[in-house]
This record gives sequence, C-alpha cells and structure tokens, in this order.
Amino acid sequence: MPASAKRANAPSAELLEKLFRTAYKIRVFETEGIKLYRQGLIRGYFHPYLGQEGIATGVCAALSEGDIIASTHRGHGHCIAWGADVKKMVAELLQKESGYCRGYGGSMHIADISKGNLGANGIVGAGTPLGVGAALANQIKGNDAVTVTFSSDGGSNNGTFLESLNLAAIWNLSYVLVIENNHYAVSTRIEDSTREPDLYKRGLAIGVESHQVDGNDPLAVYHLMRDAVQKCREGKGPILIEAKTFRHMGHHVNDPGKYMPEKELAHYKERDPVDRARNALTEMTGIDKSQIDAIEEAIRKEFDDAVEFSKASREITLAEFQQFIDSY
Amino acid sequence: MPASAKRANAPSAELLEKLFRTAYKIRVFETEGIKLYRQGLIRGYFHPYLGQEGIATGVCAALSEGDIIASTHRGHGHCIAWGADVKKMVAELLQKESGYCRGYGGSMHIADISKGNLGANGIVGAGTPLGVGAALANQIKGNDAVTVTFSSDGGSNNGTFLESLNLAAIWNLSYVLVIENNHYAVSTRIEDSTREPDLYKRGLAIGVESHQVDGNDPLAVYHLMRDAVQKCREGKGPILIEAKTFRHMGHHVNDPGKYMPEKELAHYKERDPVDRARNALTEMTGIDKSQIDAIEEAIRKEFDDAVEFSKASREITLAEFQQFIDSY
Amino acid sequence: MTREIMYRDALREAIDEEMAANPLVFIIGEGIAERGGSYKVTEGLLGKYGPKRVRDTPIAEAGMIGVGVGAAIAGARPIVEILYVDFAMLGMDMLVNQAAKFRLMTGGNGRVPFIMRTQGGTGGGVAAQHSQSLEAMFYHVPGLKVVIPSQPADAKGLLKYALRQQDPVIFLEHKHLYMTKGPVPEGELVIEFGKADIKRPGKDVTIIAWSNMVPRALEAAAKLAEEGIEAEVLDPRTLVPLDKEAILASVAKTNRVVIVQEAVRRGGVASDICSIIQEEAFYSLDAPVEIVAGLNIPVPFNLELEKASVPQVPDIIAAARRTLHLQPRALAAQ
Amino acid sequence: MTREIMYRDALREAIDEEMAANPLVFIIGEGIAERGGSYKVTEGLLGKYGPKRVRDTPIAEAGMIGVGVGAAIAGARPIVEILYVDFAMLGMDMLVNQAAKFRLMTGGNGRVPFIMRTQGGTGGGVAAQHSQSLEAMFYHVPGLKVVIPSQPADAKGLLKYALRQQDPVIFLEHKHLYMTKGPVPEGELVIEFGKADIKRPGKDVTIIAWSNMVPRALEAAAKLAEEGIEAEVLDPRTLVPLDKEAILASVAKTNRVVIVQEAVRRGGVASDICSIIQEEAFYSLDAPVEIVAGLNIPVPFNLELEKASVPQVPDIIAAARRTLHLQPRALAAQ
Ligand SMILES: Cc1ncc(C[n+]2csc(CCOP(=O)(O)OP(=O)(O)O)c2C)c(N)n1
Ligand SMILES: Cc1ncc(C[n+]2csc(CCOP(=O)(O)OP(=O)(O)O)c2C)c(N)n1
Ligand SMILES: [Mg+2]
Ligand SMILES: [Mg+2]
Repeated sequence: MPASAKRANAPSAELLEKLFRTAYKIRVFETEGIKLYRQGLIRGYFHPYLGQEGIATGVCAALSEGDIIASTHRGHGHCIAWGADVKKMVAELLQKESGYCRGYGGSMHIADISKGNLGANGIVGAGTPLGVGAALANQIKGNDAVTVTFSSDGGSNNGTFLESLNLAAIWNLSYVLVIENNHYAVSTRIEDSTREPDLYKRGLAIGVESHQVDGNDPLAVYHLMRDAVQKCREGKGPILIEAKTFRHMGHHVNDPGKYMPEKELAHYKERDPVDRARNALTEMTGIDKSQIDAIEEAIRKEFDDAVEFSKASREITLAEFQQFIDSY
Repeated sequence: MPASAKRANAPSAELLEKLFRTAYKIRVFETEGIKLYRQGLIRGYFHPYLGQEGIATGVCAALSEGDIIASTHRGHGHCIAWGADVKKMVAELLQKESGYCRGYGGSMHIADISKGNLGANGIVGAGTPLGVGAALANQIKGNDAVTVTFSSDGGSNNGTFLESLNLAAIWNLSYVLVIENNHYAVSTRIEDSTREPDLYKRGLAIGVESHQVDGNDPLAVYHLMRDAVQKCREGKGPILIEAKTFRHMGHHVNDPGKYMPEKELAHYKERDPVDRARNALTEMTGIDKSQIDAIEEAIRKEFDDAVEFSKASREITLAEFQQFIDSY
Repeated sequence: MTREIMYRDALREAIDEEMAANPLVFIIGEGIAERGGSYKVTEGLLGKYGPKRVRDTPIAEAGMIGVGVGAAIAGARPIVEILYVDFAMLGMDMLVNQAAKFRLMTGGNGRVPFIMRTQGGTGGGVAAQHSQSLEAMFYHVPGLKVVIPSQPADAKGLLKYALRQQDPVIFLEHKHLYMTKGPVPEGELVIEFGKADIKRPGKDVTIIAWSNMVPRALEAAAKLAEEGIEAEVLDPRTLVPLDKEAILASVAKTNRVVIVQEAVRRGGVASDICSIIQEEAFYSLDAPVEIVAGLNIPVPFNLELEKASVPQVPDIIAAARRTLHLQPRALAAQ
Repeated sequence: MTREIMYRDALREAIDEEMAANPLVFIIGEGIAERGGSYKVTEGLLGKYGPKRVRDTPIAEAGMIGVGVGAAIAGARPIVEILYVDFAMLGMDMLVNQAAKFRLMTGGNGRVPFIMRTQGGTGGGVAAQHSQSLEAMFYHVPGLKVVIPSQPADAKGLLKYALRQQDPVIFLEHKHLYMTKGPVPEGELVIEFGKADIKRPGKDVTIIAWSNMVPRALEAAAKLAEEGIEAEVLDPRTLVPLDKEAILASVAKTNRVVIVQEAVRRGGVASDICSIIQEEAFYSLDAPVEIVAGLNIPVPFNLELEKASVPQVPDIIAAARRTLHLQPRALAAQ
C-alpha cells in the first residue's frame, strides 16, 4: 500500500516547519562544512549528505525521545535530524575537546549515546547489526522504543545485513532499517552491484515488511516512517524502508564525481529535497517569504556560531590522552 | 515451472541404475560408518547423510567430468555421489596415511581437488563463497564447467550466502547452489531461524533463478539439476535449488535427535530416497530382485574391502609431520 | 563453605546469579536455550529466565556478535555464546572495529559491556577448524579484555566480574576443562581482572600458563618436585589486563621462566609476555625465557599428530630443566 | 637500468607483467576497474586486460575474500584488493579457517595461491577504523605468508614472487608509501620470500623495521650517525617466512636491538621477533631488546594524538641510545 493511501490527516504547520528547518540545517552544515574542509580546517574523511536530506529529515521527524538511531559514514544529516548540537558537531570535525567525541572520533564516528545516537560508522553496513542490537536491548528492557538504522545501498551487500535483519525478524524487534539507495557506492553503480536494484525485496525474502519510497520527498518519507514506527510500537516490527535518492556531488569532498551522469544528476536536483520541504511549507501553510528567510538566517547563524565556538575550543592534551590510554 | 514439466524424455535404465547405486552406496557407507564410530575406530565429528541421499545422488548424476563440487560438514554423501574411492574415504575417517587427506583432515575435511571435489567444510556456509570462487576460476579459464555448492538451511544464514551468491549473479557464473533444507540446524528448527522457511526466495531477491524440489526424490532432483546445468553451460547461471529433506537421525552420531517429532520423521522415512531410487529402478526398468541384490551385495563388499584396506594402512609418522610443518 | 563443582557448572552459576540480580543480562547463542548448550553451560536457564533472556539463534556468528555489541552499547548486558572460538573469526569486524574501538571513538562517552563466551583448544580429533587457541588475536586489539580461566572458581568469579564491568570481554573457555572439577566457595565470588593467581608456589623456576595448560603445568611441577625442582606455576587468568607485577615478582624470585601456551608459537601471547620480561627483568634472568607452545601448523585430525602439535607435560618439564641448565637446549618448537 | 618510480607504480608493474604472462591472474576489488583503485595501483589494467580479469565488486569483503580463496583452490590466481586492512576483519573466517588451513586439511594435496592486497597504517586523520596495522593477526595464523614491503623495488619483486608461489599471501601495503619513490631495475625483478634486506649497514645497533617504519628507521639511523652511532637497519620484508638467520647474524654483530612497529605494542610481531632473539641469542645481547611500537589504544582522529600514538623518529633514536646505555630507560610505550 503506498504511503499516501495511509495519510490519516494533513500535515500540521508545525511538522512542515520542522521538516524544512531540519533539511535546511543539514544543507547549510554540509555546504559550509565543505568550505571549512577546503580551508584545511577539517582533516580525514568528509562524506556530504547533500541531496539526501529528505531521508534523515522525514525519518527522524517520526521518532520520539527515547528512540535510537545508528548511522553510516555519511552521517552528518542523521545526526542533525536527530537534534544534535551543531556546535559539538563542528567542534568534533575540528578535532576539538568540545566535540561530541572530544576529537577522538571525527566525521565518521560522531555519536551521542546519551541521546540515543549510536553514531556514524566507518565500516559500511555495520550500523545494521548494531541497530538491531539496540532494538534487542529495548526489548529486553521492555520499553516501546524504536531503533532505526540508516544504511546504504552498499551496506545492503554486507552479509550482516542478512544475518542481523533476520535476527530482528525472528525476534519481532521494534526496528526500522532505512536503506538510502543513492545508486552509487563511490563510483560503482547499484546496477553493477546487483541484478535486483530494488533492495527492499531483500527484506521480503526473509519475511520482513518492506517498502520503497521517494527519498527526496521528506513528507512521503515521514508518512511512511510514521506508520512503520507505529507498527513497531505495536510489536509488528521490524520494517525495512528503501528510500531512493541521489548525491548532489561526489562520494567525499575530494571526489569530483565525474562518473555521475549529468542528466540523472539534473533530474534529482530538480527534485531537491530541501526545495521540496520549503515548498511544502510555503504551499501548505501560506507562510511568507520573510518568515522563511528568518528561519534560514537563524540556521546559518547557528552554524557560524558553532564555527566560532569550535575555533575557540582547545584540543585534548597528551596528558589527557595518556590518562585515557591507562584506563583503556 | 515444476521440474516434471521439463522432462524431455523418460529416464534411461542406465541413469536409474546409477541413481540407485549411488543412493545405496551412501546408505551403506553411513550405516556401516556409524558402526565403526561406535567401535571407537573413528574419532571427532561424524555427521551422517542418512535420509538426504536423494540430493547428492540426483545432483551429481547431472554433472560431468571437469565440473566441481564443494560440500558441507555433512559431506560423505556428496563425496560418494561425486564418485569418490570409498577406500580412501574410510581410510581418512580412520586417520590413515592412505586416506584422501592422509589423516590430516577427517570426516569434516575430505576433499579430492584432483577430481574437482573441493571438500567438506567445518564452517557452516563456507562452501558457498568457495564454490562461487571455483566457478569464477572456470570463467577466467574460459571453460564451460559447472560448479555446485551443497549447502544447508543453516548455511543460508551465514552472511556470505548473500555476499557470494550476489557476486555469482552479477558475474553470471556457471554455478548452482543447492540448499539441503533438512529443517534443522542441530536442534533448532528452520521455523525458529527464519520467518520465511522457503529459502529459495532469498535467491529470487537478488535476481537469481531459484527453484524448490523434493529432495527425497532423486529423479526429480536429477531433472531439475540437469536443466540447471544446461542453463549454466549456456551462460544463464547462477541457479539456486532448495531441496527439502529430513535427517533420519540426530545431528551427529552422538545426538539422539529426540527433538525431531516422530510423526514428521515417519513421514519422511516413508519417502526414503534410497527406497525411491530402488523402486524407480525396478518399476521403470523391470530389473529383477536378484539383480538388485547383486548390486547391493557388491556395494556392501566394496565397503567391507575399504575397511580392511584402511585397517591395514599405516598412519603418518611424526617425521613426515615435521617435514610438512617445515614446508608450511 | 566450598564445594567441588565442575567448570561448566561454575560458569552456569555465574550466569544464573547475575541474571537473577540484573534483568539486563541476557544470553544468545546456537542451541543454548532448548538444548542447554553444547557443553551444558546454559542448561536450565531457559526454564528459569524465559525465552526473552535466553535465546537460540540461527547460524550467524557475525550477526550475533554484532547484535550483541549493539545491545551492549544501548545499555543491556549481552552474553553471546560462540560454539567454537574458530567461528569467532566470522565476527571479527564487530569485535575489532566496533566493540574494541567504540569507547575511544566516542571520546569515552560510549561503553560496551559485551561478553563473548566461547571455547578453544584441541580435543579428540575435531581437526583444524575446531581446535584453535586464538587468544592472541584478541590480545592484540586494544579495548578488548581477554579472560581465560583454568579452574572452576576462576571461571565463576571472573565471569561475574565481567558481567559487572563496562568493557567488551572475550571470555575463553576450553573444551577439555568443562568437566574438570575444583573447589568453588559458596555464595558471592567475584574476581577482579588483572590479578594473576599462583597455582603452586615455588622458587626455582616460574612456569606461566593459562587455560588447559595450567593442569599440565601443575602436573609438570609435581614431577619436577620429585627431582627437587620447585616450580612456581603462575596463571595470569586474564591476559588483558595482564598482571605484570605478579609476573615480574615471580621472575625476580626464580630468575627463570617457562611460558606455556597451547596456541601456535608464532605470534602468540607467550612471545609478548616474554618480551615484557626481557624488557623489564633482563638483568635478573639466568637463562633465556623458554616458550613451550603449539607447533606452527593447523591442528591435524590424526590423534597422534594432534597430540604432537600442542604442549604435553614432558615438554614443560624439559623446558624447565633447560632453564636450570640441567638439560641442553634442543631446537624449540617453532 | 634502474629508474626511480613510485611504490604504487611498482605494484602496478608487477601485476601488469604477471597478468601479461599468466592468463590465470586476475584482480577483484572495490573501485579497482573503472576508477583504477583508491591508490591508483590498478589504473589502466581494465583497459589492457578487460572486465573479465579486472573486476569491480560490491562492498562485500567476506564474499570477495571467500570467492578469491575458492578461485585459488580451483587453480586460478586471484588478487583480491581490500581497501583498508581494517576491512579484512570482515573476511577473517575465509583467511584463517579456509585459506590458511586448506593445505593441511587436504594432507598437502590442495594449494591456495591466493593474494589479498591491502594497506594499513595511520595517515591524516582517517581515525580508528581506517588506521590499523594488523600484520600480527595474520602472522599468528600458520599457512598465511605475510609480505610487507617498504620500498618500490621490494613491492614489485615480492608481488611478482607472490604471484608465482602456491600459498595464500597477505600483501600489506602502507597508505603513506604509495607515492614514495625508489630505484627499481628495469626488466624482470622477482624477490623470494624470507630474505631480509639490510637497508643500511652498521655495527653498533640493529634496528629492525618494516613498512612505513623503514623510512623512519633510516632517518633515525642518519641522525644517530651524526653522533657516531652506526645503526644497521634491517627490513625483513616478509614476516612469514621470517629471515631469522639474517636477524641473528646482525644481532651477533651489534649485540643490541631495537624493533620498530607501527602496530600496537601488545601482542605485535615485534614481541615475537624479540622472543626469538632472546631465545636464540640470549647470551650475545648487551642490553634488553627495545621495542618501539604503537600505543595500546585505537588510533584517535585528532592529528596530534594520531601522531603520538605511533612511533616517530625521536622515539627510535632514544631507544637506540638506550641499548647503548647512553640514555636511561624510560617507561616504554605500552
Ligand atoms: C566494509 C567497508 N568496505 C569499504 C569501505 C570503503 N568505503 C567507504 S564509503 C564506500 C562506498 C559506500 O557506498 P554506500 O554504502 O552505497 O554508501 P554511500 O556512500 O552511497 O552513502 C566505500 C566502498 C568501508 N568504509 N567499509
Ligand atoms: C560457522 C559455524 N557455526 C556453527 C557451527 C557448529 N555447527 C556444526 S553443524 C551445525 C548445524 C548445521 O545445520 P545446517 O547448516 O542446517 O546443516 P545440517 O547439519 O542440517 O546438515 C552447527 C551449528 C559450525 N560448524 N560453523
Ligand atoms: Mg550508495
Ligand atoms: Mg539443516
């Protein structure tokens, strides 16, 4: 059943604004973050979420406090959508003590356990078993929390996809696996990685309720996810959601992404998830342009403040590091 | 399309006799092997193939010289069906120098590379990637050999099932994965291991032509396999075959198998693959009982000779072992 | 009061007591629920704690370990039983790249109170893929604790401690030890990590051994005593953290060391302990540290060869005699 | 004639020449075909040898390694490229339980001419899951050859040899070395396994180093020479087989040893080499063997901490001076 058929009621203005704020915040974070990278302020890997904002935005809007997320190497968007403090994110990218991981983790490892964000991951596919495990922990605890793993088309080729989703199924865990199918693993096309590019079918094969959605439509993602969350809380999990999307640029900051066909890229850019969130907000609520501008301005300022904060922060000292080692 | 619909012609007397000989030889090997085990002549693990003979028998009858098989921890049947020398098998079980692996391997590792038997395996599921690799080697070599992995219901829960079958698919390898679904992994029911006990669906999900067959019907297995082999040789591989079957006893020699429901066991015993091979031979060719007796007698004698041969064989010396170590 | 109970029963007591005390403790594994586990460690727990906390799994080691790690990160206390340590190789990514690194990667905010229980070692012709001793694999990974008890009381006390601390633990049992008996005090028994135990005191030579090599070292020590050689048998009990102080104290007393491991010689934990001793006690050694170890070869099926490939009592005795210059150095097993 | 070429080009030459000579050689990996590999080692090979022999794979390390092992068993000559050695943990079962054991389990009848090429080491803030040096993991597994070249010529000659021998090879490159240059003779260059290379002769102290620690050891040796200390820098080039004779010969000459590894101290290969030296050259050592190694912690993202967690030139110099009793022993990094 398509997600739309299940929409019980029209989206509230509050929700629409939330979706737009989130999507825009991710957009700003990545766009500005890349500039910091190019200035040499950020080192190591930086995988932008540009173009995929609709997914994290829609998914997280359907979650509640106490729920848990696990993420990928392309994790900034999930982190922001889950309500992270941008200050601590930027500080982490700048390897500062005030960062989420005190500068020990970096882009690929930002996590906030206390808030139920198990973190980004440098191992493609690893978030799936970890997320299933978190869902299992919640079942053991006896609460009704939902755990979501954001995964990728590439991640669904890691064998633990089968192994752990199957465990989630036989144990009826309150778990949603969101596969962000952006059609590429670095430069390798999904069609070259599998004969069946509709990845949700892999869930069906092991008896998991599985859906597909336009990942560039934050509202569609939200509605599908809302239903999934409800089913999970009713003990009808796990659920798999494949969200089709496309990157707006190369795999990481230094990948020009020449292998991405221009026409296809243009097709997806026309369906820009941030624009769609903005349009949905303006069209459905009649909010005026100045209000939108104010929202955008506030978000940009939040990022600028975060950069300032981060630059002013110190790094971990060698003495602190030694202490950590001694306790490890 | 059910296997039967594809039968181009009635089975030849030669084929029917071959099927019976193979199935019966496996039956004798396992029944008598267990006696040797109980006498203390065999140590370590011994997983009997009793009840599953129809699968190895039907599959291997459809293969030709130059083809390759990879097997499981329950590998005696595959080995015999593939034409192994029973002498060298028994000698291996008795840890003798004249065994297939010179006593280094034992039941779980019998292999005969020179004849294209990559061997049994102590790691459940490991034969799948190894078999896919062999199929890849054949594609590199440019020959039309087919590689078959015998796997198990348990083996299809190992993540490499997904990873390697997917590789076989995107590379169109000449490969057949035969899943022997005997409904149990030791004492754990297939229904407790997955929501979807029809395992062939896992192949469909990644675009692999997949079938199901009654594994206790050697002729049905043969016909399905014959078609699969032909397709593979035409470049239309890989193919997955799920063969439903049931063990006649516990998981290994020392497992009483009390968890197996009597009624279900009786159901499968009524569909004994060795009886069915015998019946097919007698019914379809009119061969008389004395001829059957002669076949059975010869096979029993072959086994007795193998035991005698093995008992008379020596073990590897420590000096030989040291030489091996020095070269390792 | 102290009773004599089996290693496997001691393990079960530890799990049972901690499950009773802490509802977040649960256990998953192949055949551990209905069947009570291949070595009967978990027998009866399903009945007592129910299918929510005692779960059978499909054959999916990478998934089980990964799911266990995730559950630990999210605040539960999983015990994942892996039938043979050999199969833990299927889940190495989750152990090495997730469990061990999570705490560092999160700057210390994340903890992973995860336990993988498994067993290793040779035993009765189960051949190359079911006979390994792989402690060195985990020992080399910062962030993993490595626990390897040789006696029932240690098994119980260390497992209970494991279930109360915050880091991922690789808990290594031995197939030969499950049915061995030893004294275990009634009531609460918790043994902290990083405390070696002197299983037999002595002054002439220190024999460092763990897991199933401890009974062999003790047998060797008893035989050496007949010759008037008093060997001290030191069982580190946990390899990470390692009780360096206890080792160095013993070496300072005896000036001679034999290290015994069932694992293959090349790159084993014995080599590392040797390197620590030579680094920190170089000037007190009266003879080279002797390493008695498994041969550098997979374990063969043939029982005679299997036996030849791991240390036996006479090998330990000979090594001890060599450190006392009572026997010429033969080519060491390597 | 000898040219100066980059390490990555030397590797490509080896693969190219062997692919040209042997139609059974093929290579699979992530992004190695169209894109020529993350480190450009395989650039141009797709065009030259076509998609049958140069294949991109999905992200499925366990599957790739397993399929490679199977192909080798069946008589082809696969090179499986794994992007980071860290990811090899996903395929450990296939390496440890299949590739390494197959020959033994088949009584010597089966061989596995399989090569896994991968790279390790720290480099520029790629953090804990992309910075490991894991040679010790493979070193401990009998049946695996471990090759770890530090210079372009070694990389080429050893890879060519690897492609002609019969056993599974773990071929470990280093992310920092790909763009370093060195002399490589034109024409055929094959270097047998098990032959150490003296990268700089000396008589006062032996510095054993491999991979990216070789350039650092050479830099340290150059600085030590300014103080009048002549350090001999020995690069084993292959850890399995290990050229024990060359090591012992150097130790016999210098009586002092420093072993340098980027891998973490605990349970590393350095410990094992140390144990061999103390076992076989105990009486010729004038000072404890010094091990300079990575800290026992996952590698942090922060660049200063990353740098602090692996050996730097001054650490090597200090250790060498300690062996000559020119500097007091500080607490070693462990
Ligand atoms: C297990 C593993 N293999 C390889 C890599 C290297 N790598 C990092 S990202 C990436 C591509 C990932 O593609 P996909 O999973 O589709 O995610 P996307 O980048 O498209 O978000 C690869 C191959 C890795 N990090 N982990
Ligand atoms: C990776 C792995 N995990 C666990 C085991 C222990 N084990 C041996 S056979 C077996 C059950 C196998 O069941 P299945 O795969 O269905 O094959 P069957 O025995 O039914 O033929 C188990 C769990 C193993 N050998 N390998
Ligand atoms: Mg992708
Ligand atoms: Mg089964």
